[in-house]
Amino acid sequence: MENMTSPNQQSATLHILNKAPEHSRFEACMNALCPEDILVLSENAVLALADQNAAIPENSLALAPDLAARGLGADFEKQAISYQDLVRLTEEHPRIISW
Amino acid sequence: MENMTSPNQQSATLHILNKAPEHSRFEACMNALCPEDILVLSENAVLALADQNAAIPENSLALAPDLAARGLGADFEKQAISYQDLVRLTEEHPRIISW
Amino acid sequence: MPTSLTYTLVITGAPWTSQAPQTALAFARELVSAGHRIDRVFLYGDGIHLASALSTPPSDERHWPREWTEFLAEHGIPAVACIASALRRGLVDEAEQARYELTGSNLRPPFEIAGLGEWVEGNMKSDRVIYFHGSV
Amino acid sequence: MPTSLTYTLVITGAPWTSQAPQTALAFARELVSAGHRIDRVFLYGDGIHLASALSTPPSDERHWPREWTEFLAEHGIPAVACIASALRRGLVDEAEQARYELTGSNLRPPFEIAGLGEWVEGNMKSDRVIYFHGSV
Amino acid sequence: MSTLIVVDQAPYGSWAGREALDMTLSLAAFDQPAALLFTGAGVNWLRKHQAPEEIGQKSVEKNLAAAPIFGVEEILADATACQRYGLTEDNMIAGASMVADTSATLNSHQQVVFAG
Amino acid sequence: MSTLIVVDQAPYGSWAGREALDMTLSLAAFDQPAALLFTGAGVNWLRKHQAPEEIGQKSVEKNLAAAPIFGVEEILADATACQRYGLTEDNMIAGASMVADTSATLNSHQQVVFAG
Repeated sequence: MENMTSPNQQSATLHILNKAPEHSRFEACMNALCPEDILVLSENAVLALADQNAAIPENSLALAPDLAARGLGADFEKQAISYQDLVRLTEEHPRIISW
Repeated sequence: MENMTSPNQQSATLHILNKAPEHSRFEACMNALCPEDILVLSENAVLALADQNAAIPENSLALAPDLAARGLGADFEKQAISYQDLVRLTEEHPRIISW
Repeated sequence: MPTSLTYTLVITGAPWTSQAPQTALAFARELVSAGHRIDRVFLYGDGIHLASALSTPPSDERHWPREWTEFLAEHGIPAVACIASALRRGLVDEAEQARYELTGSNLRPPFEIAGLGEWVEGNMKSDRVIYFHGSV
Repeated sequence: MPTSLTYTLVITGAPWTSQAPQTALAFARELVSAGHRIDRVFLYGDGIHLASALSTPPSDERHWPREWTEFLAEHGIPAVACIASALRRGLVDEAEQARYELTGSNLRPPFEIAGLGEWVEGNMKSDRVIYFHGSV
Repeated sequence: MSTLIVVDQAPYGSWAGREALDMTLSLAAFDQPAALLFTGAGVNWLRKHQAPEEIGQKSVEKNLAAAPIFGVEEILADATACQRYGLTEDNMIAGASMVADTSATLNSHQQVVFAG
Repeated sequence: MSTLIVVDQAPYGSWAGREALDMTLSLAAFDQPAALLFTGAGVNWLRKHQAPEEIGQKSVEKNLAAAPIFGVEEILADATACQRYGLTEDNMIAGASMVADTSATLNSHQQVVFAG
């Protein structure tokens, strides 16, 4: 896991997104991201990493069990985080939006 | 209600669509329409009539109670059909797809 | 006026989550008025919640499970909730209650619980099969 | 390691419809392991189906309502299903059964039924409120 | 600590909008700062002259109109979505304000919550 | 009378794909012609090496692989969606065929059914 927290973590928002890239809330989330924010993809949203149309930030993270479930574990090890990592991210970010 | 049935109704498909224009299945339905098909908008899909981005066929129909519910009854009387009309359309079209 | 047709209605959207049971009921009433026969109603996926005996909406709101069962009883229309969908989601009849030693049952008659074979049979016996899905 | 924080978890997606209860449980277990406190779990909308006492998945599948209630009991975590969501959708406890003269009740303890005030209180008392929605 | 409740689902086809309104009113009832933002197809909750009795549902128009009385701070609507769906000040229910920059609105609240 | 069951929802985040597969197998069990079409995010059901045990679910890979044995006529995948999600013949489960013209596929079946 790299770049888990931004330098400016105090004011950054943690976005947790569980919608597939086709879902209208996926694009709404993309539009709401600020440069210092952290995006965690969970459940169906991890498919965004395989989606050639999805424009997600380079430092996006994704839950490893959801990647593995969808056959994407081997391809995206760099982005993968555990539930434990997600807990730590929620500790560090008082402001969290679940999309 | 105008143009309820096409001249070529025997081979035409009746499409019943209940998804809002933002839903990915809405676009999938649009892509599947053949020129002789009939499109009935129900539930959230009636919002497509008010949606400036939605490209729906000119002869599309919409359930009147759903239009009324969403405050669109007065604006789209030409497209409005009753549940009774929908029953008649299902009589006339052996091939029906509910999106 | 065409001859009377036979319909199977499949509902996959739940009440108080989707509009599917409402639209389906309005459609079903017009089918009967038009002289058509409803071979059966099949509840699948989240649609099985329509058969809950315990749904208790506020008294100034429509009660979709009750209106549906009254309609079914009045016209003698068989209605089935898919057993695989129902058991997972916590809809059980007395037989399933006994079989799995559960604390109760919550199926609203005349709805019954049976397998997907009922849906296949509806497909085979009906002139039309109409689906009522959720919209999200 | 930061000091222990207090969390409220809100689940709005149903089991066997969404993945929300599974993700929430995995997250909740890690919260407890990390030394955090879960003030309460609040079920809202379709999420109330997680509190069904009658869910009966096949024996070779995970049983999310049972796993959740075992977790809640083990750690003494209060869990509430929103009463407005629950009554409409057919989830009732014995008190509501008696009040509305229903044929049964189907709430899986230690889940309780209460109002949205429980959610507001969770908001006020917790350092973090995390939502687990359905994904469709 | 202010909470923004976001409604992005179309009216009547799902319950999410009603449940979002209930959440907002509950916060207000406990004197917690709360506001509503309608985006996407959700802006259609704000159209005047809704008649959902025809599909067996109750209108939320009165509840929305009463929200400020119950302490809801603001009812906001994404201007782009309003334009898309032909909503103007003339055909929107009273008390709702359009916002051009929805991202700024999201970032101006400490909590942002979807109902489902 | 042939039935095409369409799966357009992503795997594991909802049950619709499993329920669609069950419908297809039921038709086949009663000797009714049935085929499956995966489109949109639904094509991801066809990726090899899915390990949903990690999120407490069972894989459908074996069930899909066995579908032809049980009489399911075809397992089809929308080529555009496959390309979008990086699915090729190499990383797709055996037995699935890509179709370039999904509209033609829809129109070649008498019934077209979504599971939800």
